[in-house]
Amino acid sequence: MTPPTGGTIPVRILLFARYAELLGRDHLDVALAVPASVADAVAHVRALPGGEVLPARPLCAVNHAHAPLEAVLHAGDELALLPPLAGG
Amino acid sequence: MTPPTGGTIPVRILLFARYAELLGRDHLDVALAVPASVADAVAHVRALPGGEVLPARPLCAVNHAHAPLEAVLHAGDELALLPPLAGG
Amino acid sequence: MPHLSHEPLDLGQLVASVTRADRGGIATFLGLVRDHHGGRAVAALEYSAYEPMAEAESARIVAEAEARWPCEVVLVHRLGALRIGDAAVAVVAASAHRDAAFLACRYVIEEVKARVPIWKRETYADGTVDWVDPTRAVAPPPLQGA
Amino acid sequence: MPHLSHEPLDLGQLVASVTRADRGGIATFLGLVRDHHGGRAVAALEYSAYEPMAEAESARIVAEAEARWPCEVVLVHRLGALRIGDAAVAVVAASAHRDAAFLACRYVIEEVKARVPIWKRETYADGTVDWVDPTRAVAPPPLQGA
Repeated sequence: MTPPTGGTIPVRILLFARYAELLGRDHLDVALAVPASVADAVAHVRALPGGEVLPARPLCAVNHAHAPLEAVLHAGDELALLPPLAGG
Repeated sequence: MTPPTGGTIPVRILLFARYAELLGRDHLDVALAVPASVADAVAHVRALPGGEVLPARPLCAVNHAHAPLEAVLHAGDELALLPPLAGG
Repeated sequence: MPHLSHEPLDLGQLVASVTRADRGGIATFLGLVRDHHGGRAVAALEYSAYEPMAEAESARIVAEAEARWPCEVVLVHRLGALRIGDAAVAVVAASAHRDAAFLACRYVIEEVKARVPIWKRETYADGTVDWVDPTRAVAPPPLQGA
Repeated sequence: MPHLSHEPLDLGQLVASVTRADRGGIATFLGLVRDHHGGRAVAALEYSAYEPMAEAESARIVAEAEARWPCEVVLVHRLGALRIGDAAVAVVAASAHRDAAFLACRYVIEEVKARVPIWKRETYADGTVDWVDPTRAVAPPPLQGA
């Protein structure tokens, strides 16, 4: 894939439950260099102060649907990092 | 098995649902020559006027439990001839 | 609890009767009276039973399920005249484990249909009456507009 | 019908919502709040969700079940503070065929547990608080009287 030249995209990252507690926040708005994958966004969060407590491969969702770490992010996407599910 | 000499046992035979309707009665008290099996009792009922409408091998119960045609009957047993079940 | 009832079945009450703080899963099955059978419109129907055996056989089925899976089971079959949509049978299985609850619930309803001496007499919209026989092939419903 | 509720779940009402004269079987599953978890006595607990995704994922699961089996499914998960014994989730599957009802009901609860973003925060009798993580091995309960 040809790396794009210079652009970034805005992505909102949501944190829930234990992850929100660990990082002391429930969301952050980031600008990611394109092309940006879910894994890139996770790496961004883990590089923040305290972010290393997140697992390297958390369960993730993009725009309200489960997404693999390899999924490509687009401008305006809502990425959610989901702690282990406990419904039911 | 050595056939017994002469004795009979009293058995009550219950008829339900379609069988009761076909024979116009819901029970009959019979005396069966020993040894008597469930099959013997069924044959007895089928030999009555109108009894031939019963199947040769109906579902049967003795004393409130399912019983095979080969089961041996004892004095005072309650034998039920059960039309196809339709509960549930 | 008796396994036969001449009164309408109350699922909520049956569920409450097996709810306990250490039971995380409750599986239930309700068998309802349908408005058609073998392509004929059902107007009325009545369940009857060989009652002492139906009670005894139901108790045996429940005991079998409770021996096979860690659970408590409630089973009630309704008798008498029922209306379309009424619950004819209710099975409730409560367990610490949902797998046990589902398996026990399914086991009980299958065994009830195969073993409990209950009969159903249907009156059809055309005035005919028949004893339901699940062992007979059922005629397909008439084609719509044919 | 929304798939998330902050009010107590009413199984009877959910069952009534899918009862139709051509549906002979209704299978249900209730997940109840238990009083123990991992050997610890639970005093209070609260469910939270990523609500828009939980609604969307629940709707997808219901649609999958209804596409796979001829049935209508209702799924509701409760959120907020619950008490011991409260129903946390209710699944109701109605069908002309009990096999379809059972299979759809089971499918839905398994998929809910695996896919719907809901979390449970438990407060234990000793005052500690924890997020429930079903992927962690649970410590065995302490031996009685040991």
